[in-house]
Amino acid sequence: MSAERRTLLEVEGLEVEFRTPRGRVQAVRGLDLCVGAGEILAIVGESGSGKSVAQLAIMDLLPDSASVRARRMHWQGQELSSLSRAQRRALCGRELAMVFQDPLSALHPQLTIGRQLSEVLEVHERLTRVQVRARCIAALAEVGIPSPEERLRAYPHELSGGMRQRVMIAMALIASPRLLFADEPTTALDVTVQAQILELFRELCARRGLAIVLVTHSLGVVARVADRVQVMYAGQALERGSAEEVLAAPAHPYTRALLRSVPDARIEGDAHSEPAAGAPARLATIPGQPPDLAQPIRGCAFAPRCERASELCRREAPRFAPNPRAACHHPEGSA
Amino acid sequence: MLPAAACLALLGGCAGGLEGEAELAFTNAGEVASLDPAAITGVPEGKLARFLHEGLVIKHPRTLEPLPGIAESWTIRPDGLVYRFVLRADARWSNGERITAQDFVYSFERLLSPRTAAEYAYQLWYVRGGQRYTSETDAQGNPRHAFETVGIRALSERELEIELEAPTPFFLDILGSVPLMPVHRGTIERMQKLHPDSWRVEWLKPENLVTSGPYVLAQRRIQDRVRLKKNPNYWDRSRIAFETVDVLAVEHLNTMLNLYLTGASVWCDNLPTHALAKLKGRADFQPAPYLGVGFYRFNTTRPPLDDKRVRRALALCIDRAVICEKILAAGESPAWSFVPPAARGHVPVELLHAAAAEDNRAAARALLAESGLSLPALEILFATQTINKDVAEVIADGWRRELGFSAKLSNQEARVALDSQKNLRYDVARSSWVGDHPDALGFLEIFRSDSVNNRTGWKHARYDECIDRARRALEPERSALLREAETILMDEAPIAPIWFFVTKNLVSPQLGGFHENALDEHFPQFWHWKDQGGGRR
Amino acid sequence: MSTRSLWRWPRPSQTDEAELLARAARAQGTSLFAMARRRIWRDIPARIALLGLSVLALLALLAPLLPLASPISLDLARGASAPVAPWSADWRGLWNEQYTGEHWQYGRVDQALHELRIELFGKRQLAPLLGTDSKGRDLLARTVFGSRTSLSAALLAALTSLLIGVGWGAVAGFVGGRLDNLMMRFVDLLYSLPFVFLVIFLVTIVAEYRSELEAGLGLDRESVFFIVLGCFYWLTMARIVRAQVLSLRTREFVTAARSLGASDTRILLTHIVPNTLPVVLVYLCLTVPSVMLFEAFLSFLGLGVEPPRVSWGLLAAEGAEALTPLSLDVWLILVPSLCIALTLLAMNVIGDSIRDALDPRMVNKE
Amino acid sequence: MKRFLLRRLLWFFLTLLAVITVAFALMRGVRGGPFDGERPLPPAIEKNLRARYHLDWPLWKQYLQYTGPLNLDEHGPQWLGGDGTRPLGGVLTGDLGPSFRYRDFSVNDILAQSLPISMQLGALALCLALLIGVPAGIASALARGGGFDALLRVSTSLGIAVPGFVLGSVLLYLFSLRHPLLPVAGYGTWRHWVLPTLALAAPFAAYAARLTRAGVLETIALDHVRTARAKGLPESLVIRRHVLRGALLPLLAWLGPAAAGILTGSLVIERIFAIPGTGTHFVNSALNRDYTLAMGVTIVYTTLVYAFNLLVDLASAAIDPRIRLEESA
Repeated sequence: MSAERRTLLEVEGLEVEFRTPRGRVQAVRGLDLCVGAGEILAIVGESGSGKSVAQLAIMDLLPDSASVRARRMHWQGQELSSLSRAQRRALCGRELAMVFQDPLSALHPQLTIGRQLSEVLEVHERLTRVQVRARCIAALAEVGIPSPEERLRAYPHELSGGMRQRVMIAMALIASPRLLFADEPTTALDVTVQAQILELFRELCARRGLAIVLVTHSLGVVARVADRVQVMYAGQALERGSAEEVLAAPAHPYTRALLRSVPDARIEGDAHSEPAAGAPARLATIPGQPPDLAQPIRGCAFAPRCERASELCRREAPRFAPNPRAACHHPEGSA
Repeated sequence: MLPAAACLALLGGCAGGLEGEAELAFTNAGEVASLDPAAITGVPEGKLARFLHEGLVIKHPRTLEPLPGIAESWTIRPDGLVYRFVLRADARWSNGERITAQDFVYSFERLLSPRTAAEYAYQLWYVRGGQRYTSETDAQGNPRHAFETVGIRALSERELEIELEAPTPFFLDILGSVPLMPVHRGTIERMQKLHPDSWRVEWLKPENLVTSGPYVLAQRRIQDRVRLKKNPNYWDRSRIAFETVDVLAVEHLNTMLNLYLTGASVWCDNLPTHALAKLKGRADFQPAPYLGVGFYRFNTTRPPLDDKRVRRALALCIDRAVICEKILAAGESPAWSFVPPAARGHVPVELLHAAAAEDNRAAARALLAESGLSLPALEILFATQTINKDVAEVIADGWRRELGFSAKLSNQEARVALDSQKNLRYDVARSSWVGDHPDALGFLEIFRSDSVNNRTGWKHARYDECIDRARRALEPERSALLREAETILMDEAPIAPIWFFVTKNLVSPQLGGFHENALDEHFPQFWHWKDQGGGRR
Repeated sequence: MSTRSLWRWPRPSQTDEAELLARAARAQGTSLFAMARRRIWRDIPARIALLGLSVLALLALLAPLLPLASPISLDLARGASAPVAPWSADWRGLWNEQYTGEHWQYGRVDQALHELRIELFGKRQLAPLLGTDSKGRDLLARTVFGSRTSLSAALLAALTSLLIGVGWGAVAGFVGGRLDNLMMRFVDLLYSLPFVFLVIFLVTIVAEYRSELEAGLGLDRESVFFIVLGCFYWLTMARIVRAQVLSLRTREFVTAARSLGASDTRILLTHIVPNTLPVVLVYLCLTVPSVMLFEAFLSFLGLGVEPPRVSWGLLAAEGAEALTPLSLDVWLILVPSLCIALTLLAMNVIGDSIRDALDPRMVNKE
Repeated sequence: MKRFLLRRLLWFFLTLLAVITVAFALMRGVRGGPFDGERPLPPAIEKNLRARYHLDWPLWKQYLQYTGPLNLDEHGPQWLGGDGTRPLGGVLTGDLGPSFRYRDFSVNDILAQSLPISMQLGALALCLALLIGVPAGIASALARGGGFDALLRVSTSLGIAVPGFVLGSVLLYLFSLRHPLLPVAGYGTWRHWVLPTLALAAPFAAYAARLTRAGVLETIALDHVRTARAKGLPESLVIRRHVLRGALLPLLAWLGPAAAGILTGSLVIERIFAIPGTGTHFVNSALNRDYTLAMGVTIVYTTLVYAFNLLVDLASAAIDPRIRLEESA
């Protein structure tokens, strides 16, 4: 992990709150985030942990019913929350870009691929029609779509899932943004295509110095591509660090529990993961349910399900101290 | 945006009206069926035809006395059978050709010919051989008899002779009516050759129509208007006050009234009933007696209506005053006889009734008791119109209260109601009759046993005899016979007369030469703006 | 290793089983309709609309019982009089003793209600609060009695369109292929028939066989008239239901039901048709208003309800006639039009909230 | 595509033939004939009249004469006993026959004069309805739940609820009678068009607004709209290109039957404002038992309904490629 990577995005204390018929729901409760050029930061957590909402909040794509607050939200030294909505929108596509989970519904069913691609250039750059076509074909080629010139006039429903996701990526990167938010880009694809897409992400990072914030719930994806990882639970980051550190020596009990519940992951020296003699290898599950974000949470959100929970955990919210890698009163190695 | 562009284009394109405003515009009830005098059916067609065509005679605007039209003068043989007309020397068609006696012979032959199938052909059945010429046809529908057998001959260019079957005092009135107006033979035959197969009547198109009356046809659009221009070759053109006239075809009575009230029309001849009460007493609304009677028919074939005492009781028990004053509300007068007072030379014979309504009701109850019959729930049949419904409600209300039986109202679509009447599929039916010419015979003859218009199933030998003899008789015997017929009618009471019609003209006071008359017929030759003087007769 | 250990969950003993069943009985899953009902009830405008309509229906049903003037008795002397302005009314003049008791032919129920009214109120009746028409008839009474015709017209026609429309659309959509094409072409045919002729034709047929119809089926001209209206409105319903069935037919739960051996008719009735109900209900709420408008349209042309009966459409048509520079009887047109408009507004509001309530996507949205 | 059009045309002719047959039977079934009047005609004249229009022929022969390409009367082809001057006739050769009521005109004339006016009024009203309804629908969808949305929902319900003749009469009263700004009725300068178009457009504007609002609400929640925003497109472009395109589909589907509805709706408006359109003929031809005109109007109505539905199908296929034309034939 080279130190000289310039930090592109710095977010501190991000809070997102939704007004719903059931009252006010805190989807993100104080998240810190920073990512540098050419780096892949993975955010991993169960569904409902607020990982996608965080991305959408930074891209300013949340519906009106959401209210976003943050101590700092710096993009290359510029405070994002001070920009107007139109200025924030102008950044999208040119500086920040985003790719979504379900490629079929994310593409306009009634517009051709070429049209949806050239749209981005129309808005962000002054190019002649010929130049626009050329850039589109180049973009499709870069993401590995065979004979891209024939694809321009095709419609989304005429392509396969993998192809459509590649088009999404081409569309996101055509105006050469510096940062790409990817919201579970591979979840809707089958395994073989998943690997190709992840490989594509690695190449783009290396070749373009592109920063990627990759949201996923699959630790396999984290293991394959991530440089740094943040584990989120109930709207907060519980553990962060380099991919190797977090996967090999998880500091937070929640991360350890997550790793144990992965079927093929083997961790040496951990009593729980050895199958009982003769019994079929049963998957370890985490008892209990994630907290209801509509109610205020005291202390550590994971306390009710944590086997190391103490009176302190229930009373006081943990911070990334003393162990900088885990927000926990009893991190690994300390008990 | 596509719709915006389309909007502007359409708005621009809709200035499709005629060039400029006409000097005079008035509303006519809906689109006229035809401009061909032989195909005229109703009042709206008559109003328009009197602008375009002129017959041998026209009528005095107030008294309807026959006045010289295309015919300068005429003589009638003492036995009342032969009429000889001398045409004007300066009588011209609108294309400049002279109007000759042969034109009238051609027009009358065309009216009588079965090929034309003219609805008013029977107007000329008073002429010798007329009825035979129309009725008897061969397999292909051509007349079996030659036209020479009919008593119409042109003695010379300007002399025409007509011989009748029997003396007919009102024959001159008939000659003044619309079907008897001449048509231009040359145009008709030329157009027939040019367009033999089309249903379109080419000779009536504005560019082809040749007319004998004060105006010519300038433009015509269905359901919109007919624009007329002054006929430069009309013999009395100096007296015509208006260069252009618009006859607007308007269906909706309310719209007609609104057009008048906002000055877009100077005359409308029918009014929505609710407006009548408010128009009473205005200078431009002076209703006058009109040769028409509203009455109820009893189906004399259905007991107990076959007993005349029951019919008389029902007839007596109708509150005519309330109906005329409150429902019809245009100043109609209650009718106790069938022939309207407006008929010339006839003293109406009235149904036996008392002056006070209460006495009539008492007499009705007595008659019913005397007949000893009980009345089932009679059904009053009428065509779907609010006015018919309201009249029926008042009558049913009266019968319910006085004679103690509930009358059901049954409204049917106009033509279905007629069909029910024709086939005697009714108990009591609302009906009305308007005369063509102010003569009692026209009214009384419809109740002859074999007449198509009887529709009551009532047969009376003596009545038929009186009518047949009256047709041939001369005065004073003729009116005596007619009085006897009406006496029988009022005694037997197959019908119950209720009200006599009045005209419902709303006319701008500035329009001179427009007078109310019994047939509500108006001749534009006499019209002018009052302040500018103009044609006086 | 006994097999027991394979079965990790202990088998419930008899007492536990009874307790389990009891708990299962208590736990009540909330069906989509139950949730929808709650959502509609919470939607304030829908609640007002529902209450308003039920009051209207009650008024219409009990019309003969209410102390109203007779809707058909003429008071020609009075003619058209303006409604009593609420602020100026001196409440003593609210009642008068001139009830004439005239009414058109009542059925048994109405007759009983009318007699009850005579006992309760005798000659007392409400003064013409909403004014009178050009023939002096009480507009308030005519509006209330008119609501009977208009509402029953709307409901009967809507019911007809529901039965025929849903049946026709479901069969056409479900069977598909040649039969579907034929059935839909028949619908196209009916769409383009000249409706005026059809109305005259059916109305005259009824008039002709009036006695048989009334004796045999107990249908008088009025109810046949409503069914005729219904015959025009099932066409669009059939088309909408067919489209819905076409999409439902391919859904997994239908193939699942078929894999379990359910017969086609059973699938159609229990699986497919209930699922079309949300769409059907919404469209029904649109049919009822348009039937009322069609009835008004026919009344305007004089083909509407047979006098002396009265309907909102007839009142509106008569009101429209009264609008000339001479007469300022504006209320004659406002009262019936307002009644039609408010009823339709209520129907639309309910229709909207049903659609929102039953739309799965909307369930978690605010 | 051609196969689809051909099949649709074939179905059109079949439907038209079926409509003519049913309408013909319907008209002749209704009691009362075209020549019945308050004053029935002497039998001889009635016989001549019926002969002139072949009403005395057996019904099947009248039907063939009316529709069939062959002319069966005395001018028909020689092998049928005619003189061969006019062998062809009837609807299939475009001749809709004479009008029984307006004797001077053939049905072709009447339609040629009145149809353009009705179409013009209808098109104007429809465009106005779209011009008012669609933007209002979009605005109220975007301001969902706000004051404008509630106001629009009430006014659209009222717009749909008020019968045509009521609105027409009220507008007439306000703008022609009370304050003489516009002509009361009639057909001429553009000023004659203002009130009728407004009265006719109102219910359709209300429908358009409601459908657009529902369409926008449905589409705006879809993922591809979020992608468009993520691409940095300005909000107005997102709405115009990504939301509207999908939202207008239900509106388009409704345009077909609505266009036909305008024709009948204009019937009342044409009556009140005395506009010489085809609307009045719909009813009068039935009341006058003018069989040929009624049939002519029905044929026009069927053709228009079919044409509009075809246009709608083609347009929606153009907008949404997933709708394959064959399937929806």
